[in-house]
Amino acid sequence: MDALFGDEQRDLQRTVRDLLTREDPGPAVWQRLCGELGLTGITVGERHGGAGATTVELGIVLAELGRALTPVPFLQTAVAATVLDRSDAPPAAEVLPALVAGGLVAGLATPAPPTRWPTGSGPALTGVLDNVVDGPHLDLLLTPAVVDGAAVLVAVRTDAPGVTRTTLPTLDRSRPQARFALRGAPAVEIGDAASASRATDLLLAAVAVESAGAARFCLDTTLAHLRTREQFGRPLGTFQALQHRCADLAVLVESAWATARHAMWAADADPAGAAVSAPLAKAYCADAFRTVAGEMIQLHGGIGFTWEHPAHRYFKRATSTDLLFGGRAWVRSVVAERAGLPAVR
Amino acid sequence: MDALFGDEQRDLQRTVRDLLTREDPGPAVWQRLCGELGLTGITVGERHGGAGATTVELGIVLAELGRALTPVPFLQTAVAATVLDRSDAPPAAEVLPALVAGGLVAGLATPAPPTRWPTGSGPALTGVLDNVVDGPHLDLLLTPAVVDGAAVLVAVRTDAPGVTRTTLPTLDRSRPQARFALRGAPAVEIGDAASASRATDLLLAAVAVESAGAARFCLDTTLAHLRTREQFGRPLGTFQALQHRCADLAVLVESAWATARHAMWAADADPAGAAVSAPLAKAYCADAFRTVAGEMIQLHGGIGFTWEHPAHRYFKRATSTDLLFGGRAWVRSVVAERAGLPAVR
Amino acid sequence: MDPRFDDADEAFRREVAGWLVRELGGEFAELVDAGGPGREHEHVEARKAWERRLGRDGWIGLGWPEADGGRGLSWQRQVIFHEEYARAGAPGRVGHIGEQLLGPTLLMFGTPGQKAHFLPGILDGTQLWCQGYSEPGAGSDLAAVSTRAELRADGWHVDGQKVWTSLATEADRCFVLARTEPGSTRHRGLSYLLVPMRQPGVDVRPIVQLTGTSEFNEVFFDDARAPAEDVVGAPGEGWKVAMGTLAVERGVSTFGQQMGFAREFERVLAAARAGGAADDPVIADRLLDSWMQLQVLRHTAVMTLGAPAGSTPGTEANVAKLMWAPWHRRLGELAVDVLGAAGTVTAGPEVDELTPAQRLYLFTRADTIYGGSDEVQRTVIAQRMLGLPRGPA
Amino acid sequence: MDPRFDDADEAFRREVAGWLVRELGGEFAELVDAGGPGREHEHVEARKAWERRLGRDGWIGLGWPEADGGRGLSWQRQVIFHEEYARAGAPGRVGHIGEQLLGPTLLMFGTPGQKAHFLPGILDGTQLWCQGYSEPGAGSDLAAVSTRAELRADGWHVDGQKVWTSLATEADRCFVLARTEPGSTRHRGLSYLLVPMRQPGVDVRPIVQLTGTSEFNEVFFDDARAPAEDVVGAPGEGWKVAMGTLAVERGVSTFGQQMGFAREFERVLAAARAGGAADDPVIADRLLDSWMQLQVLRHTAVMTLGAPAGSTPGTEANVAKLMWAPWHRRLGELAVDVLGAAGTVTAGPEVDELTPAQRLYLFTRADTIYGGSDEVQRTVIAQRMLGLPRGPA
Repeated sequence: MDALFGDEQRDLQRTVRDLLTREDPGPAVWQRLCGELGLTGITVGERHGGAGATTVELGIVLAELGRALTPVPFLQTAVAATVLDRSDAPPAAEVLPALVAGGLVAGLATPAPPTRWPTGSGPALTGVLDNVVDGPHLDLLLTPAVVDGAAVLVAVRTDAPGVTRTTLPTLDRSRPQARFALRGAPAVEIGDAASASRATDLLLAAVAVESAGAARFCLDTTLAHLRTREQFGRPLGTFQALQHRCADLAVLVESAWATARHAMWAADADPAGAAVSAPLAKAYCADAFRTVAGEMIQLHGGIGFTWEHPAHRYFKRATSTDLLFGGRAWVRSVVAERAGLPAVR
Repeated sequence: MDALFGDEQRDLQRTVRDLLTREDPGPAVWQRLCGELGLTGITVGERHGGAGATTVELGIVLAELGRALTPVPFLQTAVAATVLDRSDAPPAAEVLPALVAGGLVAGLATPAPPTRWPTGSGPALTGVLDNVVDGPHLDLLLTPAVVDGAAVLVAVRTDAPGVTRTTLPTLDRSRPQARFALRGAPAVEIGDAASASRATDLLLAAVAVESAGAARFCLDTTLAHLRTREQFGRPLGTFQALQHRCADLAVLVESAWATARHAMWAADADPAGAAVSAPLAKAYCADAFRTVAGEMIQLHGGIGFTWEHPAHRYFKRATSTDLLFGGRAWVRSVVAERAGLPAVR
Repeated sequence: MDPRFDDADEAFRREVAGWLVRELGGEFAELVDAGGPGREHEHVEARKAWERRLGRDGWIGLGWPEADGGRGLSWQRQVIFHEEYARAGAPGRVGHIGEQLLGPTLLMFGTPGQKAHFLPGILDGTQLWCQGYSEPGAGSDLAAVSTRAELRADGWHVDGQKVWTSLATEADRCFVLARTEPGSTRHRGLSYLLVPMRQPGVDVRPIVQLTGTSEFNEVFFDDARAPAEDVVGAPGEGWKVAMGTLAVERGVSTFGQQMGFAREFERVLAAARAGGAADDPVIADRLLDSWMQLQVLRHTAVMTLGAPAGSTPGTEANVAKLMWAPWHRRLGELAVDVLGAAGTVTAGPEVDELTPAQRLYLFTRADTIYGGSDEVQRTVIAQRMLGLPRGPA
Repeated sequence: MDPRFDDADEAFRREVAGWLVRELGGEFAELVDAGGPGREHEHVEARKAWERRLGRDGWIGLGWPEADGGRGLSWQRQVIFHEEYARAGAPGRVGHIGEQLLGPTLLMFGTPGQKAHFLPGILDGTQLWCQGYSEPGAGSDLAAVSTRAELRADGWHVDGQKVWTSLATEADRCFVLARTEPGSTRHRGLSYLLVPMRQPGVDVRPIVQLTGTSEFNEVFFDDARAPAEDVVGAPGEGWKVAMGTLAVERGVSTFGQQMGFAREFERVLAAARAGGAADDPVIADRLLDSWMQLQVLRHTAVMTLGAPAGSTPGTEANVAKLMWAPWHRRLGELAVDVLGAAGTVTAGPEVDELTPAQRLYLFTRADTIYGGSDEVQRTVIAQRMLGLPRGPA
């Protein structure tokens, strides 16, 4: 189905899928993802110990993690590593080797309107960053901020004085969150306003491609169920009404995948285009994922409603994907603004 | 299906359906509806020559006219007669006998926000009333207006000096429209602001019940097609995907009918409740009708796309129903305001 | 104003409302808004006591014939009771399966002896029932019954497994659809048995749901026993009896359900206003849609379900289910969506510590599956109400 | 930036755009935005002249092999041509059925003699074709062919009726699927014949559509003749050939179609701004949805359809159709909805005097029916792409 995929990319996909299918989703997976395969640094330049690939390859890894719903802080760390690598600010050289090796976990604050960014004078920031994804694991937090009146991208060490972290209990247990209260927290500037915007866009594209991978898993699992499970004396999958609904879901899954992949391609190759395609991909894929995960429960019937069946984990992940990272209304308003369309207000 | 229908109401329904099925939709039908059956005056008190029934019975007649899509100015005339009868203003006694006999055609201006009402001082009105349904036929036009600063309901004779009528070509050829430009047109006050509001509500409820009747016809016709037409060697109606879509349409049709019927009941029996249920019924039934008429084309396939098949006439009627009478956004905003819900803006 | 009620009915409404205010203001105050779908685990003992209080004061079996211990009230008064019950936030019932399913079934199909034996315990709130229809792997295909029973000298011996059984841990008895003619298939050869739950041959295992709680159970019958006379209808004719039970699984309680929906909507609306989401026009439009559809549900129920007591429902119940279940599910979505990011944070670290909005969101996924999935409703409507022909078998 | 094109491709784009600006600025100026689906009745003679101009300047058969008279260009350049063609508002083609359906079919299945005989007339824009597949009452069931043909000493004799044939009044020839083995059923015993339209045995009757115009026709064959050698593929194997034609009925032209969609969207957006509807948040949200979905259509096409020229498509075309047809229909709804009450008033009193918005609104109802209805697309996707089992036959 994928005219732009090459053999190397298919190999990468297979390697990651094999790892995630074989391993228990524990610390060993994290170690193998980082140390052995070096995937947190997949987009990082070789001078910093990375693999020097593009965001397209990162997208392939993220889709597989979405498929498996592996609870590791990979997305955040790999996005942060990419941002730091592309920024070339002095802190990059300092932290990237640790990020690549998996010894340091980094991530971005969940996007929000600029009115909620932390502010500060000089290097000391104040403000609250809420619902930060993977927050409990983060050693290094990247966030847009307003410093001395200018919008910039900064990095804050989470063990620094002036940083208070509160772990939040989450509906989606595979995606932990924390709230960070900053009171004069020391921050290092790593980029300008444009960098901050690009960092957020990359996070949105990454979430989109993860969602697209997860949505495909939901559909695949549902199809497997319908092919084998019999009711009224025949496989459920022979019922035309269910076939037609699956066809509609397949269209959603294919188009979400294409849209997310385009956004990951644009992140490196077409930054101007990424300003639209990243929020668009996030809005579209989160919505598609939520629909497919909901239908996964419905089409499994009662069994899909139980704790032991994986459907609910995907449904909760889809929900958190849609509501976090700025939420649906905000991310759509960004698309409208950047595409020059009328505001919805 | 209808727990609140009595035998007399069922008789009325049958009488009207028989008439509309038997007769060519020409002037003869209008004569029989008015003169013979006296239906334009069905809600009018006996002192004015009417049948003294309630708006529930009017709703039964309207649903049948919606079903047949008979191009007569009945809805407007019967609504205007009801408004005049309930107003008890002096003009009522003057014009009602002619309305009941079908010698006079009356109707309400299509609802609009008060900012677009004609204004005047004393009895001379100025303003433009656009997209007035059945406008080409109207002898008497009722409209909300602002006279000497107060909102009132007025009647204007369309042959009066100061009234310019322009017939508009319409997509829905069964529902003609005209634009009325009033320049110092003589107007007679027939009610206060509350009367104006109730008149508009009755028009909305009437349109709703007409739509509900039309939507049911669309479904019935589609079901007849699916039961008999074969494709791939079996009746189309045996295909489960089509069965499920018809089930969803049936739910729309049943609920639209219930909602419209409630609004017609409330028009006489519960004026306070009608302030919400009339615009709600218009919004819901127009939407349902548009959906069902669209599916009527789709489920008929190519034949439903031809001029000779009735589907397009219902589709165009559904469109005009949705876009006229204030349009979807306005009518929903009225519901939200009166129900105390947040405004959509 | 309401087209259904007269002044005497409204006086009855005041009587019901007064009783509820009194009772829920005192020892049962903790039960306001407790229990119900998705919350069956809450305050179970207190809700059993509440059931007995309802029975003591004559609020169970309102529509049952007086000869059978009921009050023989009109459908209007039954509706009023359900509406006021929901409006007051009175707790989810533990006795409704007996009152609304088994009771009417016995009234239709039971012998005088069975009625005399089982109805009083329902009416006084002391005997609780659960339903044994669904089986593992059968989904909405109720005729796929593998549970079998054999009549021996000492009564029925029952073996098999039922699933999705609400309140099985609380119930005293279960009405079970079992295959009693070996070799029979589908609808034939089934019997409708009344099986005591408190016996060695019955094992109840709660199913943990996506909410982290267990409203449903698996029930295992391993040589469970039932007295020979505790079969409703003729042996082998259980399908007809079971269908009778399903047909009454709606009716006047619909209006109470809708009153509960209105309360839920009001809470979602309040949250949207409090958090600012109501200023988002897309959310405001969804709230308006939800509210409008709730009125439509009500108008439809008034027209089609407000029929005289005792009339047998046709496909109206299927139409109603196909309207309310998706509506309720969308309300659940709206409930978390109006909270935005905050909607993803639970009330505490345990798996079942959901917020009320999250519980509504998750549990309403079941509404479109249980009691006949949306898909089954659509097929029934298409074939029985619309007369579309069955496809090739 | 675009992942599909290199600098040389972009230079080609400038060449195409330059040619279009020149040609559409002169004698063909009246053709800008004319013709196309729902507007086939517009400027037919001028569009025939335009087709010949395209042919003269080498813009037909861009992807065909050079040996067959084409230019052998890459799929990228074909895409670019279609995109620029649409972007310039160049007119709806009258020769596209020959170029995009019959031509590729002959390239795949035709004899050297057939190619030499028929391809030049397509390439120079002088010979127009129409398609004879659908039959009355058969809907999307293409195998339900009743039209029959018999090979006699003087060639093929054809009898029967086709329907939904675009451009039949303009076409010189028709490719017809006819039953040539008496007693055969369904896909077997069909042949793919090339039948001249200008002969006494062929009668074309326009079908008036809901737009009041006639884009489609019925074609009656009453002892119509075709030369014995004008059968593509072996007699009796017409189904395979016809499926080959259907499979190419998409591809690079998709991108041109999407460029046309973008132009239509811009017009709807402009109308929404001009009339004030863009200030209605619900309309603004629908506009945003429409625009986003258009980008998604494009991303999906880039990924799945931008395959190397000549590769055989799988179910990608079905996915694409099931995306664009409903999208286009919704755009048509939006087009009238942004006008509000004004959307119900036509441009004049005649039945075909629709506004462009109304034409889009009405004609897009056909998008989800023709070329395989949405329902057929869903079945194909479910069974061929997703591997769901066929039901009982």
